[in-house]
Amino acid sequence: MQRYSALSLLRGGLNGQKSWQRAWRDPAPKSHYDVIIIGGGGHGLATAYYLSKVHGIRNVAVLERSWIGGGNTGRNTTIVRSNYRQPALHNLFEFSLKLWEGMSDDLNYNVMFSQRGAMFLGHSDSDMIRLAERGDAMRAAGIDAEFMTMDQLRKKLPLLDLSDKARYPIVGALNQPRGGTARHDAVAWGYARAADALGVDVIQNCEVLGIDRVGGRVTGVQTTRGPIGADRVGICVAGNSGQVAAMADLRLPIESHLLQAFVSEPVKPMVDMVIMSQSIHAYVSQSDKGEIVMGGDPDLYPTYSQRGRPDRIEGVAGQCIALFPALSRLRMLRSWAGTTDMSFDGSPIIGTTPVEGLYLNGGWCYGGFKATPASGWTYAHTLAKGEPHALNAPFSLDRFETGATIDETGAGPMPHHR
Amino acid sequence: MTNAAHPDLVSLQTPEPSRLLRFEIWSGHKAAQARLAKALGGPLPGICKSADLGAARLIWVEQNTWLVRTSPADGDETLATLTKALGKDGSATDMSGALRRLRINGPGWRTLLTIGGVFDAESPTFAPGCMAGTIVAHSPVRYDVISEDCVDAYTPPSYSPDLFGFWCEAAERLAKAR
Amino acid sequence: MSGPIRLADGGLIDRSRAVSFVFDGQTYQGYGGDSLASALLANGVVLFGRSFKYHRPRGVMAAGIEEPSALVQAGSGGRYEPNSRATDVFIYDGLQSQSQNRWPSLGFDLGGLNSLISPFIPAGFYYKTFFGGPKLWLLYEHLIRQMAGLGMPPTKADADIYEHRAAFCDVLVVGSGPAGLAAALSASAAGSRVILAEQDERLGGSLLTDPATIDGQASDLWIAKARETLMAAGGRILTRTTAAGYYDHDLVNLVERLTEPGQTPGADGLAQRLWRVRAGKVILATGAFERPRLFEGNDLPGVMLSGAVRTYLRRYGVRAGSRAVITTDNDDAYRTALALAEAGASIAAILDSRPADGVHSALVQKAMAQLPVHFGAKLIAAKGSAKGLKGASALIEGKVTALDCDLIAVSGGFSPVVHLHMQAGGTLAWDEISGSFSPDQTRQNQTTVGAAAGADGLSATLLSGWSKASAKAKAKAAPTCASDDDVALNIIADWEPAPQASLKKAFVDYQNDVTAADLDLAWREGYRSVEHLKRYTTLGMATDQGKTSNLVGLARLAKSEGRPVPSVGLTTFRPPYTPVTLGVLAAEATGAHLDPRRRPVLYQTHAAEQPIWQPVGYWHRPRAYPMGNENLHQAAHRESLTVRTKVGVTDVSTLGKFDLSGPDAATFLELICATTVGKLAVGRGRYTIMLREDGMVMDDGTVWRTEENRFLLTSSTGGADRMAAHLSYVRKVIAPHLKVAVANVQEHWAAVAVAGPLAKDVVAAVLPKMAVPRHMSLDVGDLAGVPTLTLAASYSGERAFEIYAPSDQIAPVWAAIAKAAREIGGCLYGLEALEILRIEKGHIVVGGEIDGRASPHDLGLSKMLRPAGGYIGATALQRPAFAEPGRLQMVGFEAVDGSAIPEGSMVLTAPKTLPVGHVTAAGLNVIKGGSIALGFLRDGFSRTGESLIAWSPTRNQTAEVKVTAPVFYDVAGVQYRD
Amino acid sequence: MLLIACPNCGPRAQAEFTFERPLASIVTPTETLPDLIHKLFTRENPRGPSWELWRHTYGCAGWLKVHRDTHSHQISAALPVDMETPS
Repeated sequence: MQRYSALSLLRGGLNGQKSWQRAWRDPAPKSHYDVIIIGGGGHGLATAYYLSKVHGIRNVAVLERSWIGGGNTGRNTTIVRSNYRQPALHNLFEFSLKLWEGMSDDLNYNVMFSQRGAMFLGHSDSDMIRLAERGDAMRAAGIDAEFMTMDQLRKKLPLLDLSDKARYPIVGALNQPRGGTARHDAVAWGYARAADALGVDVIQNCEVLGIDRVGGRVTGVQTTRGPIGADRVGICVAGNSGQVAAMADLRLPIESHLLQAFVSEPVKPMVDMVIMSQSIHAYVSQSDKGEIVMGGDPDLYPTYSQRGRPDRIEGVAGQCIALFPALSRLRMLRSWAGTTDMSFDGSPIIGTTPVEGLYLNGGWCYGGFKATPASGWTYAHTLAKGEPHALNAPFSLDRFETGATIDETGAGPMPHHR
Repeated sequence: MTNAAHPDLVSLQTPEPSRLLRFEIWSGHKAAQARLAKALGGPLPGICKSADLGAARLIWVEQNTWLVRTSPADGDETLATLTKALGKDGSATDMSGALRRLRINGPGWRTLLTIGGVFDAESPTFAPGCMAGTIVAHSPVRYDVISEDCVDAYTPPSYSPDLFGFWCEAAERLAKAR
Repeated sequence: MSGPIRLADGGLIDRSRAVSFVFDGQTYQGYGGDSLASALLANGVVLFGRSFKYHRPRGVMAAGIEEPSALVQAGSGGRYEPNSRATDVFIYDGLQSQSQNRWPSLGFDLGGLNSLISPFIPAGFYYKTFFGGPKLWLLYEHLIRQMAGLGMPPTKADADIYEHRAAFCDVLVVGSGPAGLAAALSASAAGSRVILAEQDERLGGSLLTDPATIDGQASDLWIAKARETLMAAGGRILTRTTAAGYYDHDLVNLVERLTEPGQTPGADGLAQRLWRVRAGKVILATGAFERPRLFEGNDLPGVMLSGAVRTYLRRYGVRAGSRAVITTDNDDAYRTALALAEAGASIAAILDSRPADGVHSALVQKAMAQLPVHFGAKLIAAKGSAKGLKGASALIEGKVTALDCDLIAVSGGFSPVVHLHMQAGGTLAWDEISGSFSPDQTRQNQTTVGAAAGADGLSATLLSGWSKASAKAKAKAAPTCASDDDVALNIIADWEPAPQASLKKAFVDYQNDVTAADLDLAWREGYRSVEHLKRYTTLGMATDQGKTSNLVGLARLAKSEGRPVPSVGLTTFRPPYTPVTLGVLAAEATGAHLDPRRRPVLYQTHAAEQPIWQPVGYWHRPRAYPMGNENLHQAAHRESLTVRTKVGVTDVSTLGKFDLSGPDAATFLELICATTVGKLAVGRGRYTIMLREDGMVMDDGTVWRTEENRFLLTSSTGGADRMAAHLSYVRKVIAPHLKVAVANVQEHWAAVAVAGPLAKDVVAAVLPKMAVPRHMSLDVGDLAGVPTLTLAASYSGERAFEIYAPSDQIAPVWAAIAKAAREIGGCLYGLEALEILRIEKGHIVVGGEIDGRASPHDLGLSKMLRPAGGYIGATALQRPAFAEPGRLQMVGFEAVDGSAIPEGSMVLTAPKTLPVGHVTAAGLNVIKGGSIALGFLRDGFSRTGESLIAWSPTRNQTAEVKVTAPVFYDVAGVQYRD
Repeated sequence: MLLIACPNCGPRAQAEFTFERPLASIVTPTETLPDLIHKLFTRENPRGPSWELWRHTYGCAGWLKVHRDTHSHQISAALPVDMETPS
């Protein structure tokens, strides 16, 4: 793999950019692989990378029906954090955060992981107690969490509305200094390039049409580019998990919903952290290009349309302006919607399925981007060993039958109550 | 100046409090409705309809469920009348105070109700004797069209300060924009 | 050469109305109807801004909303807004505007250094460097963020307000060019309710650039008459109104701008209004964008789209240059050449890339007769600087030829505006010759007409609008135009730059500085899907969203791939069509009105006591009533002590309350409540819990049998709306056959709670004729003429009563009770005291112990569950996990050394170990002192007496605690008996 | 924003409605545990037409069955909940 560096840029500049090689090959599918991963998003590509790098399994194919990183990896709000209350979740996301901190250098591809701090605003004493509980749970697990005083908020975010005429006056905030944002496309491209260099076949425009089984055991898949054999097949298509699992006659505890987000026109620096709120379900951050990135609640009904309802965007605009009144005169430049795999306790599913040799990684609701490296790492372990790692063992497919659910918000089984 | 000259003319008025009753029919619908029509002095308004029956105003609100607005003096008697007429085919419940009423006068009420709303208040089919439940400014609201120049709006008391305030500001904007 | 000047006459501007405005500190003069761009051009201004990455000097390229480069800041304070297109700002007296993204000044911008190092910062360079870990990246990023972004951010809250309106119509017409007006007239004639939306300040669209004779009269008269006809038929005409988004079921968002950027609004204070239009049918008459062409230096000030040059001439009376070169692949640009010549400019050359042997239209022949026309010719490079063009070099008959000019009018053909058609769910058809996509199939009721549908020439455009707008329209009734106004485009698309042109300086996306060389590099590196190309180079991701660049970029990708353009695919079209002010999206639902503030009926009464308020969902409830200079904690302790020793009064009106009447009321309640309720005697009540379908506790409350077939069910304030939906679901979906009426009486009943050893004396005082009901009994009464219902229920653990009355008559009831209580040493108490009291009794609460994760068993309520089952949640509760060891079970904690137990803290067996539980609520023993708490602990039921640590690292507090049963006061329940 | 034709109130904006669950996920209290798990905790989750339960929360507070395509959002039927569900 050609090493990227300032030097390589210098050489490129001097030779008219002739020295750059392809970032990943465009191989034709082989007849058989040890492992096939369905889905060329960040999670799928990370899984392939760690399978080859950590477990030395190189005869791997990632099958992407269109262009890699085109699913939810390409349409999220790029926030990275591990400030969750439930241990199973903050342990998984903290492991992910540690991988994020080494990712650019490990992949030799700058994913622009920017640790500017991800914080939750508190708008009442009961908010502050909930945030303290979340912070204490994190610190008990060795994760960074600290309160910010009103003065720190005023200095760090001068445009935040700290007045008491706000509908939900701000009284404090819990910050995770190591939280932040990353460039989502770069994650898919970085993992694809690194996995390809280790021998993984990243195959685009190759849609899986069927999952072959013999005697209850997976033997390969049917695709738009012909049949491909495999000992183990890992589904990794969050947003469409139900569709692909149905090819193996599996009904999943997943309903496909939709989460919208939008960006403003780019302006000079205005918001220097990732801001979330305990009472106002919206979040605000500013990208490196200067666009303010805003999002909020999901659309709360099943859809694959990737077309959001306008009144949701209007509601989130009101929430963001309530937090930062100066946003009012900025203009919305672009809005988009991702199809979210809503599971019935808000937590992901990474593990085995009743079909031997068939594995599932999905159910990420609207929180999958931050988990990309840990999802890939634990799924690679599960695919390599045939059984989950300690970090993803709690996120079993059968937990809804047993009742051992992991419900961060306590909202219960209905995705639209989440 | 005739009202027509100012299509957006609108004024808000908080009428005197009244008694509010709710009754629901769960069986013997035709017979029960006939008994109630006789007791109240006229046929019950149909789906999404409202009507004056004697001194009371009846408003259809849900499947097989009506609200009865009557004067404080007639409240108890009307409740007894409803309970008797319903017999075992339904029941009546006192809801007095559960909804606060605002009367919006002037031809501009249709324009006013489009502000911050999602319901087609300007449709000619939304005529006197029609009711509609919808949402405005996050608040649940029910309209009862009294006449071409008058509509009643009901919302729970807890929502009323903010919602009626929202309509006051909107009415002022309509006046200033003229 | 003079550069741009205002002509002595001509244009549709109002020369009688002079308008003065400021740009970059200098005051200029324009006329009514001028855009900021036309007014600045009229004053000879050539340099408008700097590009995003290389900070190259940029002039104005277009005349409409597709302008990529001339972006300005406008207004000040609460009306300041960045990134407005100078072509889409109509000047008004006092307009303040500045150029953007340059330091220290537009003329001398240090950012220009980037273009010196441009070879070393090609597309995607930032993925290939800045390594060394996140700490280092934060330093690099700080510099990058300063350089990035365009305008300065606003720093003040908005000075104006915005409004939403719902609108419904049979036919919504978007665009008021010839096709749009014809369509509106046709639909209106057919009796439809019509709304016409036009983003410009005036109706007419392309007729403002190319006036014509329609139905025998001058087009501006035809336009005026069309307006009258539509208004007379009751149609609604909205100018300065953009159709920003096309959503499901033909819902279109129209953004009406009542003010220009920075302008003070009218008396109603509205800056903009958002129309949510639900249309029966939507006619898209959105016209077409002219495409630029690839040549070296095609981004220099003085290079303009040919149609824009004609617009500035015909509409604004501004001649953009005195000596022009025209480079085109179609006939339309000949109209610009002839118009310029007619306005006294000289034409250096018309470079027509089409072959010489083609059949030439009358228009082309007319130009050939008087102007230097060269076929098979194209521009190689433009030469110039921030001060404008110095000349150009062209490929004529295969020879490189130098040309002298101060204006280059460019036409790379026309792309129909298909954005709204695609947002509505539609497909596109590709025409290889003209190199353009036009609307094909539709999924909703959208119909595209005129140039947007690829209609060629004015008469085809008029006919397309008229006939497609309504089924009844007769073609022969369509408006017609004079023949010489009917100019066909005859586009033969030519994507190839001249071989001699340097691709590093041939720009595709002007605002994001994406060059043809960048696209080729991305392709070579493997970013070959159109989405990868776009995201790697940032093509089409600027504020113009690729309106002039997408197709040029796509064509280049198709050439690299060796495939036809449509097979390479298109990026998705998403709202908004053009950027929309966030303020108009929010309208009034922000700031103090973000959400409703639900006020209890006794709000004013409480406000008079100046309590500390507490938000509970949308509600605001009194938290404490401080006396003198008590703080919250002191007031709450005093209040709770008074309840324990004398009597307290509190407002419980906001609780969820439901009236269930009918023969099957008891059966229905046995579905909802997990405890036994069916056998309740009339006049009696009982505590109950309600489960979710997955078996977890959803809410708790009390059930009272007020009559044989009538029950009152109470639930928490926080869970009231969810409980109302749950009851409706069970009543109308699960058990529609039951004879029961379920009425939400939350705001019918208001309620006053009286609690304490002397509570019964207060009740006896205010309701003398009513026997004081014993615990969990009820009785009706009359308090000064107000009908009351008194329930003997206790949340505080003291003997207590809740006196219900209709909410519009509660004020005198509250007053009488408060007076009676205060006379015997009682006081008002709020939620904080209530919390202290309920913690002592171990009562659970939604949002505390009822956290959506706890089962009835975890909360120690197994014994209350109805053995017969049949309630919602019973089945799911059989799942194995609820009986396994290690469950978090509810316990009490008592501080060993008296220090406060931090609420929400983690419970550990020893320092530095993983938590085995957490504290949900912390309080104190009101009478004997000492801090106590409720919480969860793994296998808590079997760990009473164990010593643990309650640790809160975020608040650096810690407390040694002992595990107890979750009740600390009157365990035997003696206090309830008189 | 969908336009849903409420059987009582006529076509109304989606802002007045609440999606409750797929029709197939309606569970009666007397359901066996395996049936409950199948209905409540798994979904067909089709990318196409399916029957859903909605409530006209802010309109007539009634419940309706909607036959809706989860990709195109085309609604082919909206019926009162107790009506026979056509196949």
